[in-house]
Amino acid sequence: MALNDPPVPVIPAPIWRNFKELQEWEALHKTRPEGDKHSALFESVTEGIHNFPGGFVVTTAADAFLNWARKSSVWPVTFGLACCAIEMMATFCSRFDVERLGMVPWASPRHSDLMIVSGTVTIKMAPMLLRIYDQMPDPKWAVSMGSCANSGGPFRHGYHVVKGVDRVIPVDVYVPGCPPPPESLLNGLLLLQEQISHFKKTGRRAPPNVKVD
Amino acid sequence: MQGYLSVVVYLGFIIAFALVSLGMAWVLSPKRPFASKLNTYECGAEPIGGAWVQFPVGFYLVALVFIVFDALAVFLFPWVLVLRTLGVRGLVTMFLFLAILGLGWVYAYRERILEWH
Amino acid sequence: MNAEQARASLASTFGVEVAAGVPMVVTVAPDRWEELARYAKETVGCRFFNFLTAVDWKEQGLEVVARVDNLDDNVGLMLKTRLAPGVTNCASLTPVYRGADWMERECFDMFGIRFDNHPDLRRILLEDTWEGHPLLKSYAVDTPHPPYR
Amino acid sequence: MLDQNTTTRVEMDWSGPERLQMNMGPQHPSAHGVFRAIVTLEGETVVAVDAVIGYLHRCHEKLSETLTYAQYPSIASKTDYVAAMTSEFAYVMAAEEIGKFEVPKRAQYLRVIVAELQRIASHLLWLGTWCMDMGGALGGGATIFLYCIRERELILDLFEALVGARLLYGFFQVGGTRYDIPDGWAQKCRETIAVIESRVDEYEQMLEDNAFFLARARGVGVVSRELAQDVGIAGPLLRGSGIDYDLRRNAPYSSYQDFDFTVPTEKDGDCYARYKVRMQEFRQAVAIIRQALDKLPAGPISSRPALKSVAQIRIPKGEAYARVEGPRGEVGSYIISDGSAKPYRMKWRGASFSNLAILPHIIPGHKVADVVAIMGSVDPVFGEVDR
Repeated sequence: MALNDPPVPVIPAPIWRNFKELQEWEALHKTRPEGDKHSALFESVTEGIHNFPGGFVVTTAADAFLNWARKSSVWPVTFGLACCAIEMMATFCSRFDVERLGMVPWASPRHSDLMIVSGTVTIKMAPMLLRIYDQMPDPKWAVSMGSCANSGGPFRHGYHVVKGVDRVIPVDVYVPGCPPPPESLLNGLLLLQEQISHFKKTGRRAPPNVKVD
Repeated sequence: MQGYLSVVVYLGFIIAFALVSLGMAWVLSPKRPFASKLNTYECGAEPIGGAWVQFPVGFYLVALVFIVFDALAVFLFPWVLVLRTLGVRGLVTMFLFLAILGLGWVYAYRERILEWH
Repeated sequence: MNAEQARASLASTFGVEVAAGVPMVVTVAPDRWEELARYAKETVGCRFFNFLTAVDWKEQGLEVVARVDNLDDNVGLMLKTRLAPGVTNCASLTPVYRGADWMERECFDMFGIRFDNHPDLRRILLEDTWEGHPLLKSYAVDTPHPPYR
Repeated sequence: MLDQNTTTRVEMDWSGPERLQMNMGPQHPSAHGVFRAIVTLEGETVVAVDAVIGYLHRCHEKLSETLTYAQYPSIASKTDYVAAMTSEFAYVMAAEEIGKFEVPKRAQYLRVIVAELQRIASHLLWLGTWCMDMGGALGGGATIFLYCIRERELILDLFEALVGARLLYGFFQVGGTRYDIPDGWAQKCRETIAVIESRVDEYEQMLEDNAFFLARARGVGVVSRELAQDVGIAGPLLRGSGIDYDLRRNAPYSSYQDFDFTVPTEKDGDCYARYKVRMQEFRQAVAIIRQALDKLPAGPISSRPALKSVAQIRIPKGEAYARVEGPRGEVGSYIISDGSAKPYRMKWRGASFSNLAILPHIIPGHKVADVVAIMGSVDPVFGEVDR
């Protein structure tokens, strides 16, 4: 092999060794019920409104108001894993202030709506991350910050690294970069607010908006 | 009896505000209860060890001292408002009350219950 | 004890040639490993425990490397011992240096070297249910680990 | 008081009030990253600490066997991501030591400037997070944190002008450095360190006569001289316990001998002593940078041709252990090369790994609130602990 061409790392391609593993992974994600259930009172009221002519105007107006409230006070849980956590701290501080967007960095998942996964998710950390994401009240969102969280990043071929956080939790916005400078994290958070404003009352994720580049 | 009508109306507003805000939050928020979500939060790890543990008595004593001086505050606020009408007699009785609680404080200080060895 | 005396005394007691370099490398048989460490700490005065690690030489067996320093006289000792091929246990340095505790747990975690009379030898970096020792040359870098593919 | 050096898994049977076992787990405001301490409490007093690490184990040493000498330095900066420059420094110096590459004088001076700037930035982050741990995010603690991050931004601007990246750089390369300082950078650097020096006095004046800070820091987490050397802690922790040892002076590398600076040491080895040592190190770093900027020689910045291909750097067979005085202590890289373009084995001596190993020895006997103060004064970075 010529001196100059880069050495091809001899790493076996990740393949599903057998079908059982795939099912195991599916089962892992099945423990959470898919859509969320509003109280019966709320369902009956909205159904009743829809019977009237122009009833949808009321519910969409209510949606717009609720989304405006949710969008302008998304509290991120301080969940720093690795290098991106230092950049996340810089974003939380006074120069690139996120509090202008209404985001108060909060320590406990019980009071927060957004989890910024900043850093490499390892196999030992994944169940902890899943438990913290589960313990956040609904409606909640997840931003995957940095290439380690997006796809395993520079450590993708490590044996102990989960190849991207979306194998553990559903992610709404991916912020590229290693580490992403605070400006691009702020851009990601603004995209998230854009996505929240299309949030439907039934709690399902908004379909990706073609207009947003 | 006439004066109490405003108090009742004010009480009604307080209760209404509490019920409406909590009710709206409960009605509008999507609910997705499942086991892992309702589990106790212990920094992301599986909670270990039970919470029903025999706690040292120090915590209890601190709570006692707090209640004593909290009750003192409850008496002081209305007393201050009506001090002018009560005159010197009110002043003297309140300082007598304070002296008794001061005795309690000296006892707690001598027993050194607030210093954690 | 400065570098020259240390070199002479080590060569005499352990009968092994010590090359003069910045860190003086002392290679010794596995059964005299703890004795060498105790000697380095007491007589040569290397009380600062720098690190302890292992190297997998494929078929020539594993090698345990430790580095200790004498801060006052600036003497650095690189202690080495080559385990026979296929042997995976070695004497523990925890009675001599308390810093060796975590380092040896990491060597056990990464190489599978069992340090006898170590206070509590369990995996430190990977979780206890992990099978295989990653830093051995026979362990592929990207070994899949269900369920997080 | 409990015997100071109980082993980590002490299981005393105790007829007193029952023990409460608790997780100071991976997601904790003052965990400085992903560190889980299973704390056995007796009321408020900690009886035993079992540290669980490995949540950020990113297979650095295994990956370094598949990455060549040209690729790995930028990954090396991810071990100690708060002081990225000193991590690359150690790896690159080890490779140069084996291959006997000569580093030009200007590159050595650039490396010293950049390493000292990185020390200031790392100590600023330490001071900020430590005070926030002790004061609480909404209590008084956040003021120092916001001030320190504001100063740290000044230094990150310098790095952004020099390398283009704010936190993780690929500045070092076997044989020298990859970038040279743009013109006007030296002047800007002098202004920045002048601002930093005045601000450090401001912090000291703010903290030193604050009764809560002194009560929380003095006499907490005492590390004896013997225990310090035995466990192998390094850097400000060692100097806080009275051992006058600094790699930059005892084993000078990369022309540190050209600068004169004093090594601050304190005697009593508690959190306050470590704080004093680090505050002095701010000033020493500023002094070193000024001297380096004044005496910066002209000349090439790398003794090897620019990087064209990944496998261009081949190191002959051999082994070397190079050590650098990082903000947290001695960061070392022990490389065994087999003559190919990739190291055969690369061991990373992380300063925080040994510094963290001191916790189970000094924490038993303290209150729970002191655990947070001790953790902050040890200042672990978990990329370096878990590697």
